[in-house]
Amino acid sequence: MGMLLHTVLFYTFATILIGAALGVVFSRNPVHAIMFLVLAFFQSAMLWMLAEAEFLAIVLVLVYVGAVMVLFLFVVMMLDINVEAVRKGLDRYAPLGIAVALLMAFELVQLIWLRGSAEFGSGGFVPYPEDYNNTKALGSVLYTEHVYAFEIAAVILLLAIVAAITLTMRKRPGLKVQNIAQQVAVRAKDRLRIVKMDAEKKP
Amino acid sequence: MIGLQHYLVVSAMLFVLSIAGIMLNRRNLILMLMCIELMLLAVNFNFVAFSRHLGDDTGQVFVFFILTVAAAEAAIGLAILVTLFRNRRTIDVREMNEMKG
Amino acid sequence: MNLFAQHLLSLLIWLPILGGLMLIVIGDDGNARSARAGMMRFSALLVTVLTFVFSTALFAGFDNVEPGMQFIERQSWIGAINAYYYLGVDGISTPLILLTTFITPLVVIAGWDSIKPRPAQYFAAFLILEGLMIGVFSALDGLLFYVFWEAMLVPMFLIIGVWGGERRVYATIKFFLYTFLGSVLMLVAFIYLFGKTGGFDLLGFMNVPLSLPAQKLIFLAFLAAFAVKVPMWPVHTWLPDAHVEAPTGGSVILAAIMLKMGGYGFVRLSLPIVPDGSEYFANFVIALSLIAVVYIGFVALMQKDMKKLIAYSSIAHMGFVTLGFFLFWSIGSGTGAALGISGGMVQMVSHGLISGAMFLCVGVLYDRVHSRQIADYGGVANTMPTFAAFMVLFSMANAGLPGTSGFVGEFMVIIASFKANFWFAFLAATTLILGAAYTLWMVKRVLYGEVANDNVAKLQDLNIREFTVLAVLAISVLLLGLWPAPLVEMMNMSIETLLAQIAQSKL
Amino acid sequence: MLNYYLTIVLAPLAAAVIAGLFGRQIGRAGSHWLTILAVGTSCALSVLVLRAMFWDGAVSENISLYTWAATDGLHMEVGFLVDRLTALMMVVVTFVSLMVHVYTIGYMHDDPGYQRFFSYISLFTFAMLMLVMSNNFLQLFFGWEAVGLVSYLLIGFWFKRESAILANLKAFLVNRVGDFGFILGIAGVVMFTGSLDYATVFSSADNVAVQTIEVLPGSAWNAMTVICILLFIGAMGKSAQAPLHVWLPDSMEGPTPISALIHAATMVTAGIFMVARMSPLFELSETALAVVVTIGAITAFFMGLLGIVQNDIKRVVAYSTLSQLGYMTVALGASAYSAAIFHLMTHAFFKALLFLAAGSVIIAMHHEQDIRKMGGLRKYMPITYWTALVGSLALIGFPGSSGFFSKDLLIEAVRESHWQGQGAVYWIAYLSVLLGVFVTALYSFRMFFLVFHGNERMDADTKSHLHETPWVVTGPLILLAIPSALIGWFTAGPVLFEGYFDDAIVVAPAHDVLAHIGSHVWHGSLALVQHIYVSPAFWLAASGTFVAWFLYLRRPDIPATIEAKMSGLHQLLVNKYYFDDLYIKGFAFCGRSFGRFLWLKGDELIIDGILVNGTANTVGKLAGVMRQLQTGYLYTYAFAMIIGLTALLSWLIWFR
Repeated sequence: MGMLLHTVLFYTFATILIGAALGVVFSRNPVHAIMFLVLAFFQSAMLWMLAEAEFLAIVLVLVYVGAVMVLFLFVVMMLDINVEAVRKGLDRYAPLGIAVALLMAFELVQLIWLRGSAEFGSGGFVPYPEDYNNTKALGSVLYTEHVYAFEIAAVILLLAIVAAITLTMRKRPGLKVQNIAQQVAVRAKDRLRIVKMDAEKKP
Repeated sequence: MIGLQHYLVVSAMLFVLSIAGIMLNRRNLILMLMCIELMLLAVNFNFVAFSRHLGDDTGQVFVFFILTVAAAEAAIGLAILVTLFRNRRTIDVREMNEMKG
Repeated sequence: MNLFAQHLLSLLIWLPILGGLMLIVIGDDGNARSARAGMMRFSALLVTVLTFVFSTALFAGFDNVEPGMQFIERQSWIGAINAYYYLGVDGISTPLILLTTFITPLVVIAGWDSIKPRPAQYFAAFLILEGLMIGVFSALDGLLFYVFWEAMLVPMFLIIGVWGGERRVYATIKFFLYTFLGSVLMLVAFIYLFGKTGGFDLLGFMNVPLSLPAQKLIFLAFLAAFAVKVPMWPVHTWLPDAHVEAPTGGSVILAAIMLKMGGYGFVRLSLPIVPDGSEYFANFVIALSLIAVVYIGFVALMQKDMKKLIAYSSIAHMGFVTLGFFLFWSIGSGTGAALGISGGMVQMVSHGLISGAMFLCVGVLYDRVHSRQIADYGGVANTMPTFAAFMVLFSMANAGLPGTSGFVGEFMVIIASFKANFWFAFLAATTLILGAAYTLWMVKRVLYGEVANDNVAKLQDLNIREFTVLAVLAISVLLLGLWPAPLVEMMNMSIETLLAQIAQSKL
Repeated sequence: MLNYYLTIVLAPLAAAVIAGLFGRQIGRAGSHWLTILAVGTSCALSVLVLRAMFWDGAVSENISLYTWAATDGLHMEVGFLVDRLTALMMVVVTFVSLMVHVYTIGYMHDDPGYQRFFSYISLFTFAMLMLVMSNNFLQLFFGWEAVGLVSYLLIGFWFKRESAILANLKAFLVNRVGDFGFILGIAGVVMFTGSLDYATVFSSADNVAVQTIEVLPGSAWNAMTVICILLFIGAMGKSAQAPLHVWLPDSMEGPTPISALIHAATMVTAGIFMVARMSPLFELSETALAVVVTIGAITAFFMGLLGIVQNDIKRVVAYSTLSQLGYMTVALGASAYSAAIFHLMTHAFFKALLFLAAGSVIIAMHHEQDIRKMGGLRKYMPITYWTALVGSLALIGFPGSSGFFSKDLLIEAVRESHWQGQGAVYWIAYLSVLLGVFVTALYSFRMFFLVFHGNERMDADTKSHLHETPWVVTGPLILLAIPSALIGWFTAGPVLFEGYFDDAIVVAPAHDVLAHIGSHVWHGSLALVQHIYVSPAFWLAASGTFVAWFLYLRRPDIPATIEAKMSGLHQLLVNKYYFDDLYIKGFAFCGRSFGRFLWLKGDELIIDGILVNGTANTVGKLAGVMRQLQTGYLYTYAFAMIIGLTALLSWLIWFR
């Protein structure tokens, strides 16, 4: 791949990414925001792809776009959020917030660009060798060196599943279900009461 | 030549934007959650960029874990949000100033 | 030394604490009249009486001519900072330990059935408190001392806060913050001394040389801790509030023993560790003490609440203690300095008995009428003659009548202070007039006169339980007043050692 | 002898404890028999001790019983010093006490607090004996305060009476003012001699007299003067010398027997005894003696004047007691210690007699004490009449009575002392004791005539019940009348002039007026009585009696006229020179106001309000302001965090 093409692609993707991020922040409708976010993830994946981190790029698309973002979408659509009320007007802290954000952006860029070039050099990434397989390389360290962390991550995921279910599960008051144990354990006297009384009421 | 610094700048811009997003969308919990996802993405950018710069794959492994945990976080966060909405009929952060349900 | 004697102090500390924990674990059924609550009371009494019996071994085994510490126990506690579980007593701490073990059973008996909610926890608090107080009096390691010192606040805080009167929350917070603020500064001083000596050994603190500015600062830190506890003017205002709100037993322990912690701190820490600092501030402390005697005497005169009145009189009496302790530098050579310190110590023990008894007397009335206001009484002697006899006796002791223990300390301190300065003695002796005035005026308004109202007319005289407690106290007050020699002789050697330490500059 | 002493002291104590604690069990008769037996034993043994001292020439004994406390080189011990002074006091105390015990059976007959009363007076006897038998200052102070305590309890014996419980509080507090000085005096003694023991203190007294103490900065005062004046302040409280006399008339709220025992015969004389006991100290300070004589003279004359306007039978006697105590004090100041003690002894008999007689009258009058409502009692109660006459004659110093010897010689001693050049103070003292004789006669016989002679002014009901009191009352009257009348004849010589007191009382040769009288004037009791016409005191007493007779029997209308004409003076006297007002409305009120001021303004406002709660409030307010930052909203914290991060970043970039 040519150097120029690489550069052009990078700037294109990066521009779209920033634009998508702006869209996330400023869109008035949550559904639009999610869509922008999806776009942002896609662009990120593309950028990672450019940096030869193919595995993560794929994972990002699969996990984030495929699972997480869909979840967001579900939730947004499920909850009937009054969009206008929620997004009505900007806060009085907004100017200050924007100012701080701009200042921070300026500082970060200055730090990275001006100071950083002295330390990192301005060369590109060292390309991987021809026979390098990103997925394989990651897999080999993931299952050897980081297997412990990997297991923990798995448990965390399990935990998240359990937690999410527990949190959202609710008893519906009107719902009628069988209690089999109770049905089996029932006895005659629970159901039938023999009353002894006179045949005729005394006057 | 596209290198580390380019990626870092993109990441920084993402990060700042997500912060701005949290600031501006202070009333909508779901948007805040999205901004946090964006912020994590910015972080992941850094990891990937440095991993490539240093030629060490551990950074990418880390991103993998972050993705995992972020997914879990999103799941639980959304679950909480759903419960909250169920109980209060709103997701306005400003009305969530009590520690009790 | 046999095993019993070797671990006697530990036994005295931990027996009540463990007993108290047992009571909490077993708990009661929330019913003060149930058999279970009764069992709780009996076990509490058993533990305290056992502790007292063991403490008599301390008295019996105490060697009056040994200048150093006795009954020493020393185990490594926190090795990293050289903190030891280091216990030991001398003639200064032993009387106070005996006072503690003596008063606590009486307090348990006094609270027998006047405490309705959660009796088991109530008694447990007292048992734990007892152990901690003995710990304070016997600890020879600074950190251990500090731990006991602060831990003591917790049961007392609960006693006032849970079983107290109406404004108990205000009173407890005031009590806690006051005392805590002071003692934190003490911890700072300990940490500084740790830096100097590399350990927390109190006896080691006494030998380390310190510069004058350091001594001044350490003295002020100690003063903050002890002056609040004593309490000295002007940091005394927590005491009347705490007393008024505390249940009878709490008041008794507070007045009888917890105030003594302050005085004990002065002799055990301030004087020997920072003699030059003490010298620098001696006149300041004396001035505060004399203000306490005179000012508080006048304030006590006008109190409408019996407990408040006795609380104020406690402050005035404790003024004598601090006065006696700091006379050394004004007296200079010759006799007098040791007399002042002995007098202060005797005053502490005696005040423990008398103020305890006075609070119990008020408690007897409070249990019946549920009022502490003097105006709600009058002519109690008509319906409660036996009680009146006791109360007059204790009031006289409070006014420092010779033949009662209240006189001994005051006498010694006045004599010593005359030697220091005529006006010290003059102001101190005003307590003869003021003390009699506020105490006997109260007696007049409460006990004498025609029966004032229906409540007084319905009063029942002492029951056997109350009688026992007051009689035991009355006997000890008289005994100590007529023959204080055993107490004084127990302290003589230790006070001599102390004076030798004080006299030596540490610059 | 130690066993004797212990029995003398402890028997009344044991009786008091038993009667007090188990009064209900042993019953009324049990308690009075028990206490009388105990005091009787003490009395008998005291007489034996006195006999041993007086006739058998036993030496004085100084015994230490046990060490009360010893610290810092100061040995505080309890022990007995029994010398001739002590022996005399012991007999006086136990004898009067015994009489009062017996008398009480009649006087308190119907009182519900019968056993308690016996317990108290027995306890008093113990305390008083501890006081007089002490060999050190500590025990002296113990007895001193213990008698004060019993006095407090007995004045307030009828504790339902508001006036009684006010009087006992007043008595105790005024005594405490005296004790305030006394304990400072003791502290001074310890400071300069390092001991509390009489023997040690007296032996180093000379050394003390040359030292000085700087009470006020820049003015060095003689140590002995300071000590003696301080000790004398104690005596002023206990012996009710002006201006600490106010408690004694009020103490008459107590039952009459204790007025006789405590407030006439024994306790109030403790101050006199103490000064006499301290004669080795007082002799070394002429300034202190001058103070003593001044206070005594003021008391003797001015308190006597008050007796004239009193209408309560017991108060008249009380003021007369004050006046007589003043006489004794004057004698002390004139270094005539023996004369003071002698007068103390005779006074104990005749004043106890007068009080008991007054009590007898009060019983007969059904507890009416106003002499304006009495009169003509002579024919109803002959024994009381005659014994009261003996007492009154002894009080005014009728030739041959015990009071004659003691008072006449006392006055003589004061006169001698000023002739010996001891300054103007002694002149005035002499004049006041001399005029006091006239006043004494006037008020004594005013009361006597108003009570026993003249019209019967009581109401018909009381009159119908008038009769002589039972033997338990009259018996002690007779027994006290005998020494009141006769004891002067054969004791004046030995006690005053023949060195009875031996080493118990020390008088500097320059001050020794009695020795001078002894060698120049004294020729035996009979000679003194025979030469009565040269004594101005006799004529003054006679004229006083005559004036009383004229004003209150012959022309009862005149006193009212005088009263009206001299209403200013009369008001002054009726209001007791406004001392009570000064103390109650002045000192007590100021003290209470000051207390309230310190409490409300000092404690509540400044310390609690501003310093403690003020701090708490300030912290609270500050926290309230700070709390605004803690909104509880997540985004606020995030925002704060980001601002912090930005600031950190800025610092990193630009300032490092």
